[in-house]
Amino acid sequence: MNMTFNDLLPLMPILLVTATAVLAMVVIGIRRSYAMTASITITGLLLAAVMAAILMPGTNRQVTPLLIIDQYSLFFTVIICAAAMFIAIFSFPYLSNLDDDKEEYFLLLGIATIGAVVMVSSTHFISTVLGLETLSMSLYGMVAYPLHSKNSATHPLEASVKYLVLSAAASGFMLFGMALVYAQTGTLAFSSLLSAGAGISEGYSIAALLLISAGIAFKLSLAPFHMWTPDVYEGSPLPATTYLATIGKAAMFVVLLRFVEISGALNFTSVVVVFSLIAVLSILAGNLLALLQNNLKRILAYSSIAHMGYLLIAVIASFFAEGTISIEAVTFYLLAYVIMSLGAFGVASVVSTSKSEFDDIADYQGLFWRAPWLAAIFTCMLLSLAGIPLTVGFIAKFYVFMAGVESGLWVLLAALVIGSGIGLYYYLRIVYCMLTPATDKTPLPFSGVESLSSHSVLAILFVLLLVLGVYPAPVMAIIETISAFI
Amino acid sequence: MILVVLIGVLFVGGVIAWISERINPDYPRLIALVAVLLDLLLMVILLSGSAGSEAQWLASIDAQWMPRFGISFYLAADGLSGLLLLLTAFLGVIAVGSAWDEIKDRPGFFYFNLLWTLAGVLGVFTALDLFLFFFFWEVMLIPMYFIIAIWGHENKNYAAMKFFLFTQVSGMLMLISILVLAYFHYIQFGTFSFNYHDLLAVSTGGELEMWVMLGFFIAFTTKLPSIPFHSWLPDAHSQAPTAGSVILAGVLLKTGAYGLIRFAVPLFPEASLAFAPVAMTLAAISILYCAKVAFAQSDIKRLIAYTSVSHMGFVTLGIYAWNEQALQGAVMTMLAHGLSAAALFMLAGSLQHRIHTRNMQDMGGFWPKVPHMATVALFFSIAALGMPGLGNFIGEFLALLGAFQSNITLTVISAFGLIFASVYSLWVIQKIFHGEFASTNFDDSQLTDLSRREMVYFGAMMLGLVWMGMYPQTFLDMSAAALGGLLAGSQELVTSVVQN
Amino acid sequence: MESIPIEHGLILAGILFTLGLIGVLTRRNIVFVLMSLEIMLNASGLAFIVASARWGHAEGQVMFLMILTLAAAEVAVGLGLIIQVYRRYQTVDINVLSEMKG
Amino acid sequence: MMLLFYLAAAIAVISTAAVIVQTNIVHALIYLILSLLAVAVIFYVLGAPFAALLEAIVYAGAIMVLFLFVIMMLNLGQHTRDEERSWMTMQVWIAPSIMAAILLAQLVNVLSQYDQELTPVRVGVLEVSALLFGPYVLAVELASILLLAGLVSAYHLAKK
Amino acid sequence: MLDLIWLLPTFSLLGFLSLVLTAGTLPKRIAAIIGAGSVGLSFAVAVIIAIQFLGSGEEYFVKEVWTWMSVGSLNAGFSFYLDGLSLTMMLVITGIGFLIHLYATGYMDDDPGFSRFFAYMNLFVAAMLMLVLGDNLILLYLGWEGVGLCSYLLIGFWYTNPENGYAARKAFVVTRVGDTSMAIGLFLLFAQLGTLNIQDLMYAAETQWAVGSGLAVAVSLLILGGAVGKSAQLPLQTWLPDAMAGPTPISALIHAATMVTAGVYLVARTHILFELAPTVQLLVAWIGLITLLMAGFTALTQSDIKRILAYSTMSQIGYMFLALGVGAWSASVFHLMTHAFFKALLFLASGTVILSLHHEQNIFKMGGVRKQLPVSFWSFLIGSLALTAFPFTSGYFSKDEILLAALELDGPGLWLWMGGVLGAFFTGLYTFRLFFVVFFGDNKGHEPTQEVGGWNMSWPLFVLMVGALLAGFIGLPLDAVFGGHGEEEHDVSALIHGIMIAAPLLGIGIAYLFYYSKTFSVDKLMASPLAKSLHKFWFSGWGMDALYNWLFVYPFLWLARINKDDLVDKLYAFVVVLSRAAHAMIVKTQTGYLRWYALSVATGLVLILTLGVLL
Repeated sequence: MNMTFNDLLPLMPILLVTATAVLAMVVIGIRRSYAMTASITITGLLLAAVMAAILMPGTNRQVTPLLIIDQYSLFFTVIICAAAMFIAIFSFPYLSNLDDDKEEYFLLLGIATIGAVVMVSSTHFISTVLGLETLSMSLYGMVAYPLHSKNSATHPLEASVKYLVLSAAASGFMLFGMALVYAQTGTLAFSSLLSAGAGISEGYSIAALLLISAGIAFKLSLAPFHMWTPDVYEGSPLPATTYLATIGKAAMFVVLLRFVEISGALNFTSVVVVFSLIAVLSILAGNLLALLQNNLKRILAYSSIAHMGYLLIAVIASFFAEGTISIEAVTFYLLAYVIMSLGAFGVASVVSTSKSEFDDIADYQGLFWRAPWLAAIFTCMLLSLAGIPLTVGFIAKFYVFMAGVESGLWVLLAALVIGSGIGLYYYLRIVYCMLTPATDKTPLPFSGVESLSSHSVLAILFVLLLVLGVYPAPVMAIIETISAFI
Repeated sequence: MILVVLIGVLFVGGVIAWISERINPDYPRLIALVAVLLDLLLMVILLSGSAGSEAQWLASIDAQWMPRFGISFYLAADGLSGLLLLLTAFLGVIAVGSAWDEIKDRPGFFYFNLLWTLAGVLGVFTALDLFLFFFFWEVMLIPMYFIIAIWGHENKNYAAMKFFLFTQVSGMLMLISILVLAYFHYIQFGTFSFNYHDLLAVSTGGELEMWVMLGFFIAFTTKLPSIPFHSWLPDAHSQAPTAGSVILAGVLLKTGAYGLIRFAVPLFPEASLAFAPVAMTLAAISILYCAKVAFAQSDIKRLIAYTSVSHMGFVTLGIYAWNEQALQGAVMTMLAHGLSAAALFMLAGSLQHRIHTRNMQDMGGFWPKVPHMATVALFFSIAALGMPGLGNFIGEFLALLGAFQSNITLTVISAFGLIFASVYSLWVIQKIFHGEFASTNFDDSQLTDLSRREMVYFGAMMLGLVWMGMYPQTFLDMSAAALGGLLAGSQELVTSVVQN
Repeated sequence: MESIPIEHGLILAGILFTLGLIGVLTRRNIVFVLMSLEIMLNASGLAFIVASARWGHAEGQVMFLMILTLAAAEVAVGLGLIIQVYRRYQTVDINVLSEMKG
Repeated sequence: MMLLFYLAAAIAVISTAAVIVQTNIVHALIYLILSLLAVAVIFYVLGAPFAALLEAIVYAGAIMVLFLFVIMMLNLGQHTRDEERSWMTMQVWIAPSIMAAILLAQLVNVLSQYDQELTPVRVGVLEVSALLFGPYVLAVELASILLLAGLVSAYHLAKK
Repeated sequence: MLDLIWLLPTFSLLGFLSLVLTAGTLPKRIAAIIGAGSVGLSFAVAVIIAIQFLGSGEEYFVKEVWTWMSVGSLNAGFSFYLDGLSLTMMLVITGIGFLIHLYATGYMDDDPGFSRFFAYMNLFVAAMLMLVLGDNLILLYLGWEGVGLCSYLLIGFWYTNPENGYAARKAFVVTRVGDTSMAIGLFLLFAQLGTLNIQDLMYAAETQWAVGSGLAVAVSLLILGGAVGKSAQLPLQTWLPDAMAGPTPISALIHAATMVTAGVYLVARTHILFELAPTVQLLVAWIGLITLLMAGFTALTQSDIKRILAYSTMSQIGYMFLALGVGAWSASVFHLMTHAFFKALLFLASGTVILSLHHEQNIFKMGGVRKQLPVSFWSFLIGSLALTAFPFTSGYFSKDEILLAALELDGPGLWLWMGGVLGAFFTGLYTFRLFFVVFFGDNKGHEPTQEVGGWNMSWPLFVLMVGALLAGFIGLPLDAVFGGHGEEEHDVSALIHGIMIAAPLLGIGIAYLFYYSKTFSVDKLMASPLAKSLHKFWFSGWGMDALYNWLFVYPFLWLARINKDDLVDKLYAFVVVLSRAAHAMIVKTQTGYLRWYALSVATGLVLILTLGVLL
């Protein structure tokens, strides 16, 4: 399974992203230019996304034991690269007034994207760990990025330390679990745990699985491993939060999906029970925590906890249901989640800069009348997160419901209903806040540079949100095809 | 195709109305009026064109939407839908009228929401794909939420939130039920389908059927509303601007009843039969309990809201009696209540517009000041208490008459609602218009009689009610075929169950 | 060579892992926390080596190498953060980092 | 050999335990290095000389020196030691100890179910590098990217 | 011409519409012409129709104007049914109605709500005609509710006084209790017999139900419920005295001559059902008897002129019920007709008195107005004589027949007769108490200068006087309706006749002694505490109002008050509180301390491991 020349083509997206990062580094080395670095990164990510999209239809290749470049991974490569590009575009105006070296941020963003793409292409522990750690390592830097700035709007240092310590501990769990799995199966590739080796009990496999699951659950901020999420989201600069919330989650979830499917983890009843418990806890805890929260980033953090819980339902369903509906559900939901989170954080990014962030709900008071365009997008994104029709979030939730119904997971569905009900409350709180007339104390809608490109990104996301919400059939067809690869 | 046009006109009209505000703040209302009038016209053409035909479906369109799940864009209207479409368009015109002077603030967005709500309702009344139905079911909520949350009164946030939460959460239960049905179709026929006709053929059976039915039932009775899911309504109604209340009471509540007739019962005939006593009990409790609570209110809009719950109880009662008279009664009650409740909310709204209070304790003796308004109010109060000769009577009488054949005890209990209705209806008239005029608690300088334009709207509604009351056959004939079809579909099964 | 029960190797890793975890949970000094994290990672590495020995593979050793890399990178970033914490708060007490909550 | 394994294991456990209870940070670091060296011995016993070497050089050597640098840089002297003492109260230990005890019990429970004897086979640097620069060449590349990420992050964070 | 029967209600309805749509903008004179004229036209048409119908010799005539509602097996048309009974009612309604309208044009002359008044009145006539002409029970119900509505509107006509409003609502709600019972009866009939057409129903009931069958009993009880509500019989009689809050012509038309007798009409109309349920029929008799006695006692104690007349109306309707109960259908309707004349006369006469005395209604503040108000005096005298069944007045004939019919009944007949006779005695007593107090003796309050009103007020009185005297000689064409039960020669002894004639005369005599000659003193009689409390008891209408207040009104108000905020809503409020509490609790876990978070992660791990391994 050594590399051959033919492997290079499927690797093109990864190579392109890598080249982008390297080029950015070189350019920084030669002459620091903020605009230059940013445009290199954006262009590179765009090329990678396009490349992945071009490759997608016919590609299905195992590139060394580490990477599997199939339609599924390419689909997510497209999503990740595009999302990373969007975040880069949001970041540019956001960071433009930072009183520090700004170029490395884009370098980190590029490297993080490499990690994420590796993760979605991985069915092997080594690539998983490397991808994950590359992503995390860059994120530590991105989260803490403005820490030298005297008047940073956030708490980057605190966020980064919390993230690093806890994340490293979680990595430890995951690695230990992987070691146990390796001890059982004798291979580092994902493989079935069902045929336990001689002298190995079921409990051993379960413990190994759960150790890995705990690590993954931490990264996905599933309860009870969720507590870092709001603090890190709040403390990070908005574009980094966005990255963490979208790409970080999506890539990790693909790993979880692949791992669970290949290892047959759900054949163990106790794993199903534990997963269900985690799902229910996440849904309830996430939504309840967000209920009366006033900090927008924390709300979105808590809501992401709940959303990961919803997604986990679909994962659990994949064991019970025949066909690929639950895989499709996960896939579509992730796509939807990335779109709506990007949109929601994007709006916040657009009105914020590194020196002053719009992170209190009250900051958005009257936005509907002062910046109707932004408010409309924000509202739609929030409604989408709440799963209201006409938006992609509804179709996504529909998928999850479908998966749940097919598998007869009534308790989980009940949690989903209750959770969504609570969720509505806090999403609507934000919407309502935008509707009420502004007071004198409300800051102006734009604290920084108004960037045309950021607005166009928002427009793209908005269109995607609506188109996928109203006519998702083509995407559904694609997802149905690619889900067969899991 | 005409159905798509009907809905499309409103969607597009809404967007244009919104945009046109930039040109001139008076344009939105004109555009909205044109859009709803156009819809009304189209509907009249549609309905009159098919008056003689025996075909069950007056118009339909079926296009693939999400083939992965067998979801199609399937709209169709039969007589039942037709009636409700007509009601919707008619009240749409009325709602635009009632907002004409009231909404000065951001009119573009207001009419956008109004038209979109109406479009959603039209969709609900015509969708025959259950996914599409659910889609529209939810679509109509959001603009309504905005209407309440932006143009509502003092406690609008609470009311709008409550409205949204109730309908959404119950809607999710319905979604689960719909999915279970689709899944059962998959199990039994090998494909997913959300098509109404396909799902009618699905037999869920057993205990599960009851649970699935309950999903629908809860969603629909929340919207209807019926005890114990009614408590969003008084808040929503009292806080909404007049046009919002008109649409809410006149049209939105009817979607729940429509859902029960079209979906909840036909899809689950056995479970519905078993559940009928419970549903009818809830209806009876709604009728009496809410009539009593209505009487205790001092906020006039809250009072009317509770009476709505009470009246919609007759609808539930009629639907679960499931025979021709009862169903026709339910449908007639829906139509008549649509007009009478809408008119009462408009009256309350115009009062509030004039004296800036809804508290009846502050009112009294308005008759000489506003004789026209008083007469109109008297008319609609009397309609609400079920005076023969007006539409509400036909509906409630037929509903009770039909219900009596299926459950005597509950019908008798419900009939007491007629007494309670007279208590609160007359109390309102007494409190507001009778007695000595006293204006100590409000500024009476604005207390003027109804304008000519308002009189036209009220006149139209009065005519409608009299028409329904004196010659209901127009409406009964329209829905007869549709209801007959629904009845026939479940009759066989029900009789076999009864015999066993 | 004599044979070693594999579970003993794994249990040793487990013990070290747990000790590392205790360190993370108890110490307030960030440097200690970081050291404890290293212990945990090292324990995982040990487990891989043990498993690798069980199968007579080199794969586990490759994984160990990767863990080593990862530990090095993590320490670098972590220590960088510690320096910043110390610079800002003049202490290495981890509890000073609790401005965000709720 | 077996004796060596258990001896090294005992040293590793004891010195690791010493790390987490130490109040003097430099002592703790020394214990940690001891522990890592003991683990290196175990690696060797298990037939992984290359890993043992790396453990000793990179882990016990390079990484720990990094720690030492930082400790010196921050000048964590006597006063931090007193501070450490004051932080080491009983109650701080209760919950973690209980948790750790349960966790350990769980781990020992499941791990002891792995009922296999192993006869260490020497898997030397040759095999490892054959693997590294064969099928796992991408891992090496990725590891370099990982280090790059760490480098850039650390560079950005640690600068003045 | 018979086909034009639909014109009857139409005229009034048009009158109503034109008055309402012009909304009081018409000059008074035109409003009066429309208001009274439309009823006059109706009367004219009614007379022509009556002549034609009687001339044709047909038993009945049906005219369907349009299909009202046709749902499944239910088929109700807007169709009119004419036979002897409805013919009688139709003539009474339009005839007396016209007279009262005419009178009202004078009586209401200075009222600002003049045109509103006539609008309501016209609507009432239209509804009442629907009631009596309706071919099916739904149409009848339409009229039934319609008259109730008009009654409500007219009682509360002077709306500025909240008490009038209260009386109006009380009237409506109390009668609605009866209406509801009747509606349920309709449902039961339809459920059992599959039609609501009256004639078909009667036929079907007769052929399908055995005498005394449970269904017949239930149905007739339910219908009786409606009848007692509308006709102010026990136990739903309490609204009628309060209904006197309306203008006096209303009291004459609605609460004396026509609407309150609708119950009698209903029972007569559905008499076959009652014949199928003898127990219920007997109950009707007893209800009539008890009501007539109770009302008689109460009338004796009242001081308000209109209330006295109201109680007397109750009492007279009691007689009609008695007649219905003993199967004397024709006698009942006959009494209904005569009663319409003399009671309308009495009310209208009292109206002139009241108006002349500037709206004074307390008889003890009147007195001696005989000279100043001659027309009223004579009207009152004739009316009173007819009311007390003075020989050869109209009341004499009708009451006579009722009592004789009661006597003929086996079993309780004698008791019913004795009760009836006792009632007749009381009638004489309270009627002439009123008469003597008002028209004789000294004036104790207002001194009227002259009788108010022009020809439009006095002419109706003259016509009614003639009617009250002579209506007893009219023979009603009811035989076909009641299957020959109508005119029968009663073969009873002279003693019986003597007693029946003597009883009211005795009453008159006693009234004379107490209130005219003052031979006996009422004050002396009233001295004892027992008498006082009895008086109080009777004065309050046997405490029925208080009883109902305690039984129904207060509990309802109490329930309404304590549950104003809707208990169910509290349930949801609790959910909100719960979620907030849960939020408050769980948000405490977000302490911001890294070590705590780490502990939570570790705990989570331990938790899932334990769960996973143990399960």
